[in-house]
Amino acid sequence: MARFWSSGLGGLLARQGILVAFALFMIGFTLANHRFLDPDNIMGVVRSSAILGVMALGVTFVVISGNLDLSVGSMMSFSTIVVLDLHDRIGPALAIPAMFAMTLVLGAIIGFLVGYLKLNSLIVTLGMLSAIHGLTLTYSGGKNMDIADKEGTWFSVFGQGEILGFPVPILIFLALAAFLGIVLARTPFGRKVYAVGGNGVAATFSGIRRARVVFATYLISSACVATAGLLQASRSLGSQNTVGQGMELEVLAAVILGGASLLGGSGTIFKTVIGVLILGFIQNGLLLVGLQFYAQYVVTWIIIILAVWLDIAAKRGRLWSPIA
Amino acid sequence: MSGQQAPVLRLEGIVKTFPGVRALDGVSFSVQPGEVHALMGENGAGKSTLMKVLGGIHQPDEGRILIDEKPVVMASPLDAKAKGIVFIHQELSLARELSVAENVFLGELPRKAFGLVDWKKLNDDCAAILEKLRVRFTPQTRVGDLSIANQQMVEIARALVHEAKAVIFDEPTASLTDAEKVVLFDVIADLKTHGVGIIYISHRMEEIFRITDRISVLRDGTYRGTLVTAETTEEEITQQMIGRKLDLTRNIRPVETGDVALEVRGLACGDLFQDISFKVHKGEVVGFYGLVGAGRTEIAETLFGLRTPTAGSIHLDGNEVTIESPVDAIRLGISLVPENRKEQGLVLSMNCRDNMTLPQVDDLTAGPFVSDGAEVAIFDQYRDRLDIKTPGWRQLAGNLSGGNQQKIVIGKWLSMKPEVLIVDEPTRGIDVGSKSEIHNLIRDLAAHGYAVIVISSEMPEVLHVSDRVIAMYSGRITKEFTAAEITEDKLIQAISGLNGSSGKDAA
Amino acid sequence: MDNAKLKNRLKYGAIWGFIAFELIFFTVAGEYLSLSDKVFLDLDNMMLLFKQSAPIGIIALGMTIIMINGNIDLSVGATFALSAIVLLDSMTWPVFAGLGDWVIPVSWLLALLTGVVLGAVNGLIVWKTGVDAFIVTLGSMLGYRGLVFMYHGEQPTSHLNWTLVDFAEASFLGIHTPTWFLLAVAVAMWFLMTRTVHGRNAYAVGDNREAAVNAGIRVGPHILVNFMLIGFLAALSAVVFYSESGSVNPNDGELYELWAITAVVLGGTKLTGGSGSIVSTFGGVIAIQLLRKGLGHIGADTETVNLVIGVILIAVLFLDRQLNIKGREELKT
Amino acid sequence: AEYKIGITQNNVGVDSYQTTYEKAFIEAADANSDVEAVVLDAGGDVARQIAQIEDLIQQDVNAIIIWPTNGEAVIPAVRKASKAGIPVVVTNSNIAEAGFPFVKAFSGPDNITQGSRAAEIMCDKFKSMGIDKTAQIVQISGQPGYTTAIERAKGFEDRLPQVCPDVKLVETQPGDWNREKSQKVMEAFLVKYDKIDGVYAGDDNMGVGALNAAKAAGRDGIIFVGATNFAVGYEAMERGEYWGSIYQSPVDDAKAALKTAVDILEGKDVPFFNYFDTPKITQDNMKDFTKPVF
Ligand SMILES: Nc1ncnc2c1ncn2[C@@H]1O[C@H](COP(=O)(O)OP(=O)(O)OP(=O)(O)O)[C@@H](O)[C@H]1O
Ligand SMILES: Nc1ncnc2c1ncn2[C@@H]1O[C@H](COP(=O)(O)OP(=O)(O)OP(=O)(O)O)[C@@H](O)[C@H]1O
Ligand SMILES: [Mg+2]
Ligand SMILES: [Mg+2]
Repeated sequence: MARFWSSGLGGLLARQGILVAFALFMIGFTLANHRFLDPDNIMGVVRSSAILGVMALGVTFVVISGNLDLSVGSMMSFSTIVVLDLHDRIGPALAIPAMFAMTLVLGAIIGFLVGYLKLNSLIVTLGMLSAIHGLTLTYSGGKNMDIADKEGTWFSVFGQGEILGFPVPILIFLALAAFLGIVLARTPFGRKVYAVGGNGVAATFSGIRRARVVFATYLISSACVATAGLLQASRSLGSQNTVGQGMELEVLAAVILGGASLLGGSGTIFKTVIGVLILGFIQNGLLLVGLQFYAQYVVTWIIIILAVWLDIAAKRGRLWSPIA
Repeated sequence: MSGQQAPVLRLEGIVKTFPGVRALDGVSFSVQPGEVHALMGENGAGKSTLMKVLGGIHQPDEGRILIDEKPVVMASPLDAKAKGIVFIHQELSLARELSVAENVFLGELPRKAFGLVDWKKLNDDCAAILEKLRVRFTPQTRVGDLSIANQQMVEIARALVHEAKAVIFDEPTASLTDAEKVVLFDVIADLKTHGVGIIYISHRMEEIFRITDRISVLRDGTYRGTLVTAETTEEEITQQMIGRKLDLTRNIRPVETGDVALEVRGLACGDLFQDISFKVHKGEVVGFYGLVGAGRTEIAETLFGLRTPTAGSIHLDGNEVTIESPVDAIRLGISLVPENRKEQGLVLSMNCRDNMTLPQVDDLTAGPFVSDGAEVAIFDQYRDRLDIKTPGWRQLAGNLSGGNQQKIVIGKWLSMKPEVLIVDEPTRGIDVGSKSEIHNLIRDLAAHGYAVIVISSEMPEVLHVSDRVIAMYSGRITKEFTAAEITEDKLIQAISGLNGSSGKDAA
Repeated sequence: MDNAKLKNRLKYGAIWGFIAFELIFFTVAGEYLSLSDKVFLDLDNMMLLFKQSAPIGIIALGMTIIMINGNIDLSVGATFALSAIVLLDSMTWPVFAGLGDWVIPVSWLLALLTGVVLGAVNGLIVWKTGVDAFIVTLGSMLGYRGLVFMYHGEQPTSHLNWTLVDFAEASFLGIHTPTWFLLAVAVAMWFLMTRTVHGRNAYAVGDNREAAVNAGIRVGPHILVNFMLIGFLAALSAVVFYSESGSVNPNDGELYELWAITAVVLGGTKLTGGSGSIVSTFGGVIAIQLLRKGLGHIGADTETVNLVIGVILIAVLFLDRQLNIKGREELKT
Repeated sequence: AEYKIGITQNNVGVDSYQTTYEKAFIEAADANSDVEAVVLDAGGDVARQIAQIEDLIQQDVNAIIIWPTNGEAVIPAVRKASKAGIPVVVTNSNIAEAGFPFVKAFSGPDNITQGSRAAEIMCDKFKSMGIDKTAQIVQISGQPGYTTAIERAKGFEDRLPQVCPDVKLVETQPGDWNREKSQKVMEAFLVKYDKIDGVYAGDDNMGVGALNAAKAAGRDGIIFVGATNFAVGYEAMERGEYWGSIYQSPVDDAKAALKTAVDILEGKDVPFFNYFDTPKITQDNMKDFTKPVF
């Protein structure tokens, strides 16, 4: 077994286990339904993954710094509802920055609680999940939000527009991924995020302002959520209060599927993008194959575990865990 | 202890590779019953790896293990334990939230019916062991509340739980002070008379000559031979270990007092330490010596902005400063090599280079980005200077040997070119060659006008590098010596308090 | 030593202080806001409180050992639902037709067995693959839910057995049947965690897994047993609850994992493992149920309930931290 | 006040129908000086709902209105209320027959009928287009496990073959009452099936999600039929993109429930089933209906 992992193929697996897993799924689904690789379908999957993807980019920062963010789904509902409501009141040009500001305030609150007060992020964001949901309901009075003039607004460009044949949401997702990927991999700030997540005490001993770094990761996360809310609102020009509900676990699954460790200190933006695409293609592929939704649940379970297993098996160089 | 008896333990042709590293390359050696067998080698030579193979933690790629001349397979730590191998680890391997007794008997708590813990037996058995170790804590103490040295004693207590065939001590004294060392050596002597084979890993020559019978030497994962302790010399051993002669001559230098770089007046922090006043001049090395728990680490942490003083003031170059965080300290030119490399010094999941440049990553930039070239340059410089053994800068810090990890931490803070450098137990777990290199580095820094504080529990080290030594007892400075007036006796007297009992560490 | 004891008290004390605060607050606020003539602290109401805490409480007690172990189980809600289906459906299986009411214990056993098996699947995967428990159970949360739906599609599974309902609704010594189960589980778990070798090993494994491995604890099987235990308790919770209600929707038990985890963390158990206490988890469970009940008592609407629960969670955490601060001398990391 | 009435609702935060219902209920209760209402929400959790019923019994309310999370699981709790002499009214979606002896009345829409009406709307439209022999349709159903979702799907699936035996329902997937989710589901349908003539959605939110997917993919000419006419659906009908739905007002729903409870408390004779009418609404007759407020 040890031999295998140091051979050429094994080496590839070890470095890019998750990519290999991705390739295998794609081949499997294509065999099952030839339309799977249809360019329109692929474009469609990427486009509808873009919203989840944008949120996952932000959560990647949070997870690498050793925390969790379960509030993103509920926060996304908030952004969507707010921007839709403000669109008709103050116009899109003001609504968008206003919505971003409000969402960033929520992110700052979480960042303050987790970073500066050092409260446990799972519980803080779980609490915020609930509190923000309450806030959204209060804001909207429980009603759906819809833009009155759906045809006449340029607001739809973010969710529905195209540039050179590419849907704008995909472009925004990829541009943001590239930007944040570089921030994480190449800047001093990115380095600090890894250090804080890898060993917070050692980071403090190295003169890193840990609280500030954690605070910043939640700001980034909330900025991503606001972007996702914008895409969502612009895509459908109307929304329910529950639009993002439950997405927090999907987002987390994508980030982890990409190989980020919940203990912090590891993961990359590139891998998260792969994780997002895997989730998107699994859902789409299973729909195309025509499985009942509950069979999809079971298959998704198996695929998630296989993918992560393959990834860590490659990293440790053996299939089975060494734990006795 | 010669070869007429059958060896209790024998390793033959052990090979172990990690990705990119051939950690062991055909190592063979054997241990007689009742023998203390030293295993020596530079940092990263493969000592711990060899012992982990023996302890069932790693599986060897090739080679075999024999106990009482019968080949065995050590499938797991449990398996090794069942076959009579007790392993005292280099890195503390304790559950901090549990009591001392539970840690000593971890994995084999005495049971009553229905899987209940027999608390009475547990605590009694543990108390008996602790008594042999002459420690001042009880079986019920939470391990997390103990000092590192006492935690190390808890590890050592595990060796006495069983009738073992062989006991492995992997650098047990790295964080012990002399008093506890004496106890440990008594324990080892006792095991010896019971015919137990003992493998003893240490970088400290005086211990090797004091307690071992034979010495096997590893270099770069290969076996270099076995020496009989009584018939060899320090020079011969180091020759074997590093393949060249080492100049161990003492390096005493006249005190050249520059301006005062750091002055501390009446500093106190709760009941951790009180009334601390001292000066460190430019170009001077000041040693802090004291028993474990004397409060030296806490002073260093306060100077580095990690604790808030409750009284007193700190002055740098004659100006009073407030240091509220390590960020402030670093900005003011203070560096701290912390006591605990795994918890405080390193991000184990990060590579060696990134660890080394972490405190200055903001300055190593080209535009908005971290400059690869600048980082690698720093890493290469200190790797060469400190002789760090790693396949490359991409190796994760967690995969380095203990000594090499320590060197990364030292490199990290030396590369900051600090005005005031504080090093807390700087050579814990460092091999002889590198140790003298680090000592030279410290002297060298001082010669360039830096002020250096060395906190160490090793008397030879303190004596060797310091221009002045400050002795502490129970949170207070008891005495200050210049290099000229110091003797071992005076020092011991100064750190042991008046009535001979240390109050603080009694927990 | 006294100081250490005090510290320990405070560490787990926040939750009891919070419960006291809730009781006082809802009693006072209830005077002004509630329509009810009955006071909040009415004995019957408090007995109901315990009873209503049972479904999530039993699961939370099991979650405590999982979390002390340094793991987590997100699939308990789905396990709860699947065990409930087996419980109710098996009572109608033709093989058991001849048993009369004796089918009840048989169905109970089958349901409990289901829970144990589902827990074992999680435990085995965690053990054998080394994949983090969070991911494994995040997956099986989905997968087990899929199994739930496969059983009966989207239809609820129902079987009202009035003998069973009467038993479940009964009370003995003034204490409801579900409360007895909750108390029994709490005592048993407390005993397990403080008195048995397995319980102490659970702390060691969570505290320092490597040390536990080195010390020869068989960490894999140990974890497996704990997952089987929580599977069992999730099933027991289903048995207790569905004996009384007799019908299970395929999405029942959703979010139970989050509530259970919340109760455990409110009780002071650290997510990183190694420390925690059953008694405090019990406090956490009571605190949550009290909050829900109290908010209903004073007539808060849905928005407010969501807001308040969120804010309270954070507030308790904050309180807990304040109580645990060591003072100025603390190392600032 | 004379009557203290407690209500425990299914899951208020989950959609605007339920929120509007809650608001309307509170308004109606405020408007009636004889009534004071204790308004609770089970958050979709049956255990919480049962606890709330117990609490209401313990508080000695005069009547309990329940919007069941599960039509059977609440039966024993309802029995308790009835044993305590408190009349129980079921609202919006009914409980199972085994529970009928313990409740006084049901008030709400008839979801089975709604499903069949939707089938009729769809079928009539196909006939007028002349494609009722060849049409293929897909269904996007509500949240799995919810009675309303199940009953609407059942009504639709039972009725369709009776009126349009040649129309083929090729696939059903749940959209979880969620616009975004059903948009995704529809996207996959569009890739998978070249020919889709109609979409039946369990409510208009999901219907509009499907419509958005079709518009994005440039697939015209699909007939969308929903249920519970939401404002979005109404607007889409105005634009001529969405064919029809079932008009159901949460305000009517809430008022009917409260009135039934009050009538019972006042000793009036109340029929067991109190369905309020949920008529068909299509582009043709939408002028007769006011735009929904939710
Ligand atoms: N898990 C691992 N993965 C990769 N390399 C490893 C691993 N463990 C050890 N090594 C490498 O194996 C070599 C031997 O390490 P080992 O810990 O045995 O050294 P040592 O002789 O105990 O040194 P020290 O005196 O510093 O403790 C080192 O180069 C180290 O980097
Ligand atoms: N009895 C104790 N209870 C709780 N914590 C302790 C106790 N003794 C020491 N510690 C902690 O353990 C750490 C190391 O303590 P240690 O006694 O080694 O400090 P020190 O005075 O610097 O001595 P040395 O430098 O010799 O290690 C310190 O952070 C200290 O706060
Ligand atoms: Mg070593
Ligand atoms: Mg110290």
